[in-house]
Amino acid sequence: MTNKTSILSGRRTKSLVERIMNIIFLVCGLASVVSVVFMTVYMVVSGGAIIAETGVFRFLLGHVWNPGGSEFGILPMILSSVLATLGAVLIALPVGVLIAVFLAKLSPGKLATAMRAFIDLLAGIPSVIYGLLGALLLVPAIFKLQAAAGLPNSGSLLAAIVILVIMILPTIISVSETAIRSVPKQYEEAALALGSTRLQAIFKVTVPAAKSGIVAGMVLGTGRAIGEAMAVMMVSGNAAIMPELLRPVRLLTAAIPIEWAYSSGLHRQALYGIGLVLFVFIMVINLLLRQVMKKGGAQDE
Amino acid sequence: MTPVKMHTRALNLFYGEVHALKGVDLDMPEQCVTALIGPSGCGKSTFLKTLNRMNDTIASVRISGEVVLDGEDIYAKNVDVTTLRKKAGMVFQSPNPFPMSIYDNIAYGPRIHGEKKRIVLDEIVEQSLRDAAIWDEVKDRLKKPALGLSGGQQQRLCIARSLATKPEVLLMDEPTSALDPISTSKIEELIDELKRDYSIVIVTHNMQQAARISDYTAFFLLGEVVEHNTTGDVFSNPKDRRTEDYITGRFG
Amino acid sequence: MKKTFSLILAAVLVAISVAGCGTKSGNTTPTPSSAPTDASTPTPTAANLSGGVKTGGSTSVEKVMTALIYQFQADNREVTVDYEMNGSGDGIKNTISGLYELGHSSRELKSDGSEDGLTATAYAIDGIAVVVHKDNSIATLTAAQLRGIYTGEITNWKEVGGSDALITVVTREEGSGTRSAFSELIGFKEAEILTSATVQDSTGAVQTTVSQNPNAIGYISFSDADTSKVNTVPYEGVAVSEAALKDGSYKLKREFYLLTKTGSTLSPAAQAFFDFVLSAEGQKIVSEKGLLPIR
Amino acid sequence: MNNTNHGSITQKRRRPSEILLYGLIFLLAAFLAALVVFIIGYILAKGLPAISVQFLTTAENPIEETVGIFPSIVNTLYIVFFALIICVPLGVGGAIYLSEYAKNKKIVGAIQFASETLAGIPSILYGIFGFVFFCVLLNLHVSLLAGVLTLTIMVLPIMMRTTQEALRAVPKSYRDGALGLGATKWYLIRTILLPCSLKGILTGVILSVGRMVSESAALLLVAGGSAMYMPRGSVWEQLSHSGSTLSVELYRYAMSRGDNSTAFGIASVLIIIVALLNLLTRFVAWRLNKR
Repeated sequence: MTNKTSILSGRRTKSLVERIMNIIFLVCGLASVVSVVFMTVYMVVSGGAIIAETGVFRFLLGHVWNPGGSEFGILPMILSSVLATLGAVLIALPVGVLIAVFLAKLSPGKLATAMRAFIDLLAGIPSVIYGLLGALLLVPAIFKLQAAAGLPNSGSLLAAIVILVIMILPTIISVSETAIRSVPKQYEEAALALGSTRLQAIFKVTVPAAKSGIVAGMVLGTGRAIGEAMAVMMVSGNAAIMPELLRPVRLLTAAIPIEWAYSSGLHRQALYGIGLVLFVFIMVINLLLRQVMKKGGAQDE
Repeated sequence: MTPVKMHTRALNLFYGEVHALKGVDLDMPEQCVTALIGPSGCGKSTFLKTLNRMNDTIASVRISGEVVLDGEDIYAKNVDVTTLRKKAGMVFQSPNPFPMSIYDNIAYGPRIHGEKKRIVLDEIVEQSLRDAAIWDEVKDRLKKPALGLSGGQQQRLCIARSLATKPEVLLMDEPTSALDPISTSKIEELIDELKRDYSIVIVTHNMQQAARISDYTAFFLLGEVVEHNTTGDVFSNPKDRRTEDYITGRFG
Repeated sequence: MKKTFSLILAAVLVAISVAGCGTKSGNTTPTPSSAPTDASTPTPTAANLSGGVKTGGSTSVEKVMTALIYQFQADNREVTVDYEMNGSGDGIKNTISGLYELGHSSRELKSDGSEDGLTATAYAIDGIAVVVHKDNSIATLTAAQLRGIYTGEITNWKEVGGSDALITVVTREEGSGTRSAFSELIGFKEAEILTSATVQDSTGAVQTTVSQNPNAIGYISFSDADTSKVNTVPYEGVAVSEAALKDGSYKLKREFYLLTKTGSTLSPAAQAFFDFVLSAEGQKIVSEKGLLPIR
Repeated sequence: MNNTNHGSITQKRRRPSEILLYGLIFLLAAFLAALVVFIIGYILAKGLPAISVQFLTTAENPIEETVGIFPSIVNTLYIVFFALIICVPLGVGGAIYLSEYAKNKKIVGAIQFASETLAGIPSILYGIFGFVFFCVLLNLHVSLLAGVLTLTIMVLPIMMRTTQEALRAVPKSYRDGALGLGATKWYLIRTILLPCSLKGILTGVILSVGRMVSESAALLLVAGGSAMYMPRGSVWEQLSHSGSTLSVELYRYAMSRGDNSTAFGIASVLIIIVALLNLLTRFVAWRLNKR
């Protein structure tokens, strides 16, 4: 005779442990939310002071950055950051996608894995090293261009763009390659069966089908390019003037560490203000990424 | 005997060590449906894929012997594979429309072969969809994504897509095995009409289908053609005992 | 699987503990012998001092200050002097707040009231050297010429007797002590500095930039000048050197200061370090590091 | 398209644009490969000579002007180790909550959005936030501890993402099996989910370490730079000092002190560390799908 065991929960301790664990994990989960909330609050609080002081428009659109004379205009820096990021992404995206196609479709297995390992290494290298190499090799190389253009030799927007391209290529390549690899094989087969050449099949069917993945890679690359500070500071010359390709420029990100050590009072708050402007830029890009992923996702279903 | 559109002589194929096709000699007459039947793994799909060299995309494949289309050996050095595949269109087992609109799916073939003019493309798209007997169901949503269509509609779309490249041969790899009975019968009626204009080679598991729509049938077993004759003869009085066992369902 | 995770954790733990306490007993490097040449006895230290002295501030005093601290700690095994190198702004703020007992600064205190409550005691005089690329053999530059260059009026080396090439002006960032001293001595307002000048955030960075750019000109603290990398340019005909600084013929100089909170008394260890800096041995290290001792 | 005379299949249609595209692709791939080899080769060529026992195990001696980066190695180890102690439980816990406990959509959405946002924020902004919050508000001052806390938030998303992926890779049948036998959720997590996803968590740890070792912008602001002392005093005392990690020290040697050979020496050490971490990740991933 089987003894029927009651299914009503006898032991109270078991449910207590469960509830505690539930709370613990909830707290862990909320850690990230709390961090973002605190970060947003403190970025706004610390950065807002200067913006309130100098007025949003004068701060964002002012041409002159002269903390000594309490003139805090960061338009040149905003434009420099935008141009540097745009320049880097416009170069890195096509190059990245072409190399991603090479890795995903055209290269023999062993070569692809070797290159992928190297590209991972490129992604892992600290940005300071890029700054060092840029300052020693890239900037002097650009002197000739500057001399030809009748400009003094110095760090430049071009140097910043080249460094940013090298830094965001790994991100764009790896995300694009994953996207290309995840496109179902039979699309390409169908294209081949219709008589398209290998490249036609890849660039007319597979790559367009991987569009949302590639766009996500682009947005991630843009985020990284806008956020880079150290390497850019070491190669761009850090002159707070309106950006020109072969002249020294100061990007928003570089403006913070360059004056940090010796800034105090209003000047330090101005650096917080720059941080806040960057923070808003990044949040916009993140929202953009989420839209792209959502839209991209829907299209693939 | 009707003229032969494609034939193979002493065709052997190796996947690495596996000897998938063993000395296959097969004639495929013009404007007829040749059905390839046989147990799974007998090499009928592999054979079909040699006819438009789709096997080339597989790394470890070695092919010997002759495959001739309109008198030309398709494995000759100077053959342009893209023209070959344009001439011998293929429809796959599971429908694989591109993740594009219905219009772009059909227009894909002509576009890659150089056709750019809009009015010509519109005409080709309409004609191909009519030929694939799906025009009425999609004519007012050509811009919608093709992935929104049902399984049967998608397969007919893929057929229309092949027709748009103006092939002369249609290679069909179990086109209806992933479809419901109603869609299957629609495809079979379509094949019946298409054979007036195209030479069709179809791989199928479904012997009733082979009997219904094919003029000739070849029975494959372990990479060899055991018997090849008119469909009537193969099904009513098979010469080889193995064919008889297969079509009466005793094995395989 | 669990094994690998705990293995890695254990390895890291061991590394920390070894590093953490293993070298607790002060420096493993051999105690530095006092300067080999003269055998002056080390300054008599008060009753065996102990405890920590918190200091922090300007990075441009780093070279001399790290040497002074190193020697002081060698003489007083039990005393540790912390030197937080996070800029003079940080140094001034934390000395006022009392976090640091001693602050380091490479410029005079501002008179705008924001830095009241501090007294600055100079302990070394540092020359400011105008530097150019090794290949640039410019003979000398006057104050007026330097003013012209740094405000962008003079743009080509040939206008000051150099070769025909556009001048790349390199300057320090806003707030730097060296920059405010330089612009004051040469006689132009910092706001007038050429806006398209290359800005670097430290003496070494200016020197590195100038050493790689044949047309560049910069200014750095004399104690950091490395003549194997750059040429120093005589100012108003006077080449920069310790002697010229001492006899006052080389005008570009500024002082390094130790900042203390006015009215508050330093801890014995801090006071001992303060005195050490101004002591004969301290001043000897100051001159060894290329600066002019205050005494 | 003329349908009548079909033309023989032997016409070779050589498209010039295709050849150009093939050429461009191979050229770019070759260029990138060459660039990577050059970057790493140049750094190691310039840096390895600088590395010696003294370089790795002693502090800098300003009197005899010898160079040693041992203090910054210790600072790096401190920051990485203590940051992991905080962020691994938080990250793993958060991921477990998301995949096992979370019911109402809003909380899940909030956590997911927060994690993605944290992942997208550049390190210089972590520097500002870390300084304003940890150094000033919490009165930790510029110190290794502030560095630890700042990096903890920075790598939290990495831990959460990798743990989530690892949990997702655990077959649903395991969960159903355990729950089917009447196991409680925590029991299921402790006995099945965690052991199964350990490798994924380990990958997350390695990725986080890689990210922290290369970090410089934030640490420059939050942990400052004075790595010249041999570590002394209790662990807590060491944490309350400011100190520069390898990357920050690399920046200071490269720029503030203009001593390139030491800078390249540190760069080589960093590259070797990053390469080892990459190998470790590949090894773990390889072991993962070998099972």
